[in-house]
Amino acid sequence: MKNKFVIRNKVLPIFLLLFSFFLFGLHTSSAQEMGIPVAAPISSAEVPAPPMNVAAKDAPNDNGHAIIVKWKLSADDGAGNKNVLSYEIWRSDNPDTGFVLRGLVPAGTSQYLDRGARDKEDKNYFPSHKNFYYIIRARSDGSYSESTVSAPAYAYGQWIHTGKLSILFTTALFTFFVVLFINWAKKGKKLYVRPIAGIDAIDEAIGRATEMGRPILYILGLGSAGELGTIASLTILNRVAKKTAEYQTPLLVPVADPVVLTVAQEAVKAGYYEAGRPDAYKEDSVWYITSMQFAYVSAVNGLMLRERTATNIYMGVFYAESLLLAETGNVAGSIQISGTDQVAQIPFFVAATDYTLIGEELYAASAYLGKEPLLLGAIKAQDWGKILIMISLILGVLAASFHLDFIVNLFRIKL
Amino acid sequence: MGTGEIIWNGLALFMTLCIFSILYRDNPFYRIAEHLVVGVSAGYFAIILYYTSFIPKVWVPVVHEHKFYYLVPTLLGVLMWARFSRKWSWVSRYPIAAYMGIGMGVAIPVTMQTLILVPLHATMQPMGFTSMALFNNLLVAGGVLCALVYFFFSKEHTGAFGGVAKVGIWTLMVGFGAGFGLTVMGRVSLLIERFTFIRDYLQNVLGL
Amino acid sequence: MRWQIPLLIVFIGGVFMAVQYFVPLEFSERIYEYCVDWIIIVGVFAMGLGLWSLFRVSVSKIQTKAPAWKYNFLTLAGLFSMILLGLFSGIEEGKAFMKLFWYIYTPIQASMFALLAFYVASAAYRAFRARTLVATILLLTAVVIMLRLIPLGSVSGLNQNVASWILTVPNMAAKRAIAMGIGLGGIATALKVVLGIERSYMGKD
Amino acid sequence: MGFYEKLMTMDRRVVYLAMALAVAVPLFIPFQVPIHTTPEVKSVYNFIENLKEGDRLLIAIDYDPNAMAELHPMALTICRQCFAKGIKLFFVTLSQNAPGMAEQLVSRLSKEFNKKNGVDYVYLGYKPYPGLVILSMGQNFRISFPMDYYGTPVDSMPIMQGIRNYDDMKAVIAFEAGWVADAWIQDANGRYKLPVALGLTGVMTADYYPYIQSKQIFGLMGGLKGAAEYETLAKAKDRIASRGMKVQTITHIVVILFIIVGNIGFFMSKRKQP
Repeated sequence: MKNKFVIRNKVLPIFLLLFSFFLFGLHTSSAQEMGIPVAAPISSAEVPAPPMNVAAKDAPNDNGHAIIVKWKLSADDGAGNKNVLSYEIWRSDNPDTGFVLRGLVPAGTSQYLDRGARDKEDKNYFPSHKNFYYIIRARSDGSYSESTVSAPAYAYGQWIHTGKLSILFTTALFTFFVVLFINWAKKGKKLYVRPIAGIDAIDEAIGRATEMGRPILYILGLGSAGELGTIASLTILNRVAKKTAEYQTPLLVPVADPVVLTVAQEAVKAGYYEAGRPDAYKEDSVWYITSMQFAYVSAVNGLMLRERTATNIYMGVFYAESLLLAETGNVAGSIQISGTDQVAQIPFFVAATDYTLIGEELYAASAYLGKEPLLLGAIKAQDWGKILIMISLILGVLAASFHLDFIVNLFRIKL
Repeated sequence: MGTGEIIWNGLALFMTLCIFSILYRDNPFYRIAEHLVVGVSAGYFAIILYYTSFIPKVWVPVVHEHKFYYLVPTLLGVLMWARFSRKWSWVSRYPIAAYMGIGMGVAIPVTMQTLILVPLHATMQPMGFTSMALFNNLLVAGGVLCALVYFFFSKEHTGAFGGVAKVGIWTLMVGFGAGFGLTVMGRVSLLIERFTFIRDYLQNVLGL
Repeated sequence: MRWQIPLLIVFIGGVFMAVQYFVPLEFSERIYEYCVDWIIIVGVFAMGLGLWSLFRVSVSKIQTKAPAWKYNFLTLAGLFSMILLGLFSGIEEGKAFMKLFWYIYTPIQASMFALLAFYVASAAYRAFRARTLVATILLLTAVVIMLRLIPLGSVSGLNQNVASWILTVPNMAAKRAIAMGIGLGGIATALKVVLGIERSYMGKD
Repeated sequence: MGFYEKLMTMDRRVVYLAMALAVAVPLFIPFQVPIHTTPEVKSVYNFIENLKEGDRLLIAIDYDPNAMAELHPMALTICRQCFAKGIKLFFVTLSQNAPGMAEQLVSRLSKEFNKKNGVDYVYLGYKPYPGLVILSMGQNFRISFPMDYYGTPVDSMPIMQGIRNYDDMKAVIAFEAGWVADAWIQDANGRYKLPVALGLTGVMTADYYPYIQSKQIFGLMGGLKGAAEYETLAKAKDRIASRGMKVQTITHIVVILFIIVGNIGFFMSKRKQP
């Protein structure tokens, strides 16, 4: 619902845990217990041809607790007698004895990732650096055949994930651009930045609120403090606070996350400092309501209607509440400026607020508002990033059209 | 429905009507629901956080499992409370710095992957003029290019460049219109659900 | 102490976590999990600050008799009853804690969400005017997509094709371009934080 | 203020009231709205219509209760059409959370049509690992389902006499809320050439259109809309989906009307003041 960052990191381990339980169940229970009848006595089936060329090797790009097994399909799988139903993967640390069932895959599959847990206490513990042997069984309805024992293989961890090399390379390149252009900016190079409608509107809107003697409402959205949209919004909040401190316009910042509460307080305080009015900063101008999406929105909506805020600024990470806020602000007669990095919510902000910073414009605004050369350097880097994307895209589309798949594959991520 | 259920569901119905009353204007009923739900939800969230995060991440590792390296983040957490004091409030920068550093570090490669490389790779499709599918691939790639031009900040949008940027903003607007139009159905479904709840309650309790 | 060390923590944390993503080794995994727990734990303690903030603002509204101040008693009552019930009577299904959640929070949440059906209509009415070419494109696309659900005889088939073309071609292009822009802006922002250039979240002394 | 200005600046509460009525009135007052039917739904309907009494169909109820609102109406309508025509139905479910829900559906229908378990239909129940179950059923239903959901050995049932595998089925109609749809396409159709038709949740629908073009599925019903189309084709009595769709249709008309009215006001008032 909200707080995507934290939730993701909370849910992921749980999911992985559950998933390992699932795998564990798959590996240790016999096929019969799993409800897959192994040998229901229906017909006297012919014994299928055995799978061939079983080869085991360490699974790449992992933490060293998995082996990948490949084999050649049985001659009766999809051809011949066509009676192969499934393959069973059996493993032992001794080539002659002690094989246990590790997994089961449907016919037509010729590889299996035998992954285990990394903790010794785990029942499904898969030791690293220990040799294992594999046998593959081809099952038909009522009968089976076995491959020969594979050569030994052991699992070990890798230092670098080769499937993520494209991410590593592009991230490094872009980091280089950012550092380069920030240094450029430090040396005093003039950088042009085109006008962005929503940004100029912020200044006007603050002026309007001052004339009307009514407060400005600043909403940081539902993102956690670790989300990029929230960070961009904090910078904008800092600039807005500086302006409101200069004009002595009240600023209301209700937030939906306790960590965001602290960083927003700091950003506002810093704004008042920069304006030379630290004494005018009131800690309660930034306050926490609740972290639950719709309860938060109901309170903010009530606030808008009662305080008749002159200007509402929505910047950051927004979900379904975007339109609830924007429509209520409209009823209250406020000027509204919005910006979000949530693609699905941009349409509602575009429709219901006066100015919208679309996607990347939100980040540009955070750099642009201060006109600090250091921050502007990053905008230049972003533009170079776009040029690179466009060149890659043109190359990629041409390569795909002429079936030069190796170029397209440069951009592929294999997880 | 039993008596208990009638009362509880009656409360739910009352809350529903309180919220809907905002459509007319701000009024005491809406304020009741609004203020009540703020308290209830904040309390709920705090308690859930206590049971799902504090207990398994702080209490159990430190007290039961004796993983004392969990005292480091716990100490950082406690430092957040330095904010209660004006003098020591700067100490809370330490936990915030750790929070930000970790958060940003995790975000950088993941953002590069999911927001840039995945859509970029997905757009690299064969194009051509011989079939509708191939032509559409070309249009998608072209649309992406034009929209990216719109996002250029360090060059004025004039001349041919401005023309391309204009096509870009048209593409974006088509996307926004589609997003808006698609959403209406889901929102109406939610309203149907609420109305059905009201109707069922009235039918069950009042025999309407 | 006040600046250098926190900025150093941000830098080290950022670089380490970014690099960690590319190292699948077991210890890298374990450190990642440990660090994610840091974020969760800091968040738990921050919740104390959040509750204090909510409490203080509610109380001060009552003290200063701000507009609608009386209702703040409800906020405090809701807050304290949930916390006390949660701590002392348990949070299992059927307990008063969950009853309050199901019969106060849930209907309000569902109703707030359902308000969107009204707001979608009023926003469409107010905003979708063919003032400019751009606004007209927005309006026409929205209408074409909405017409999918309206039976128009033989026109429906054509409209269906146009709608699915819009969704799979220009809509897809727009979504991807926005995502890429957001990606670049977001990474640049994160880098600025890690490099200590962007630090407004840390305040000023 | 002139008439056209008024059209432009109607009170928002007029819009709210119109929406509230558009949702509430159809909930209480029955009436019908014509529904446009698409070829991918029609082909499922025609396929079933052209079956003869005693023909056999496999019905897969693979969604869990979360997707009930979208997929139940569809499943009900199709099963009713089949029972009314005297088609023998073989129910399976490959979703862990579905068996109870599917059982309710089956027993409700059997009561409605006075059909006998083991004679007119059989509910085989649930087995895990959808991919394996689908493949094994291509060999013999008994591999995965030696007994039905209620524990009766299938060989003791009249309906199972002489039934071995997909060759004895005319097609499978699979109601899906997830990836099992792919398993039916790849394994049942790909390996065993069983004709497949899918009933899907709304969000999934767009992704499966390509399979119609490649003839891997012969029909596709998407979400509430697909269900409403089917109810129209089958002239169903109990039209749950159509009722929901009716509200959707009316609300969408209301929204579009407001947009039109607003624009009429905008253009006419602009014309008056040059």
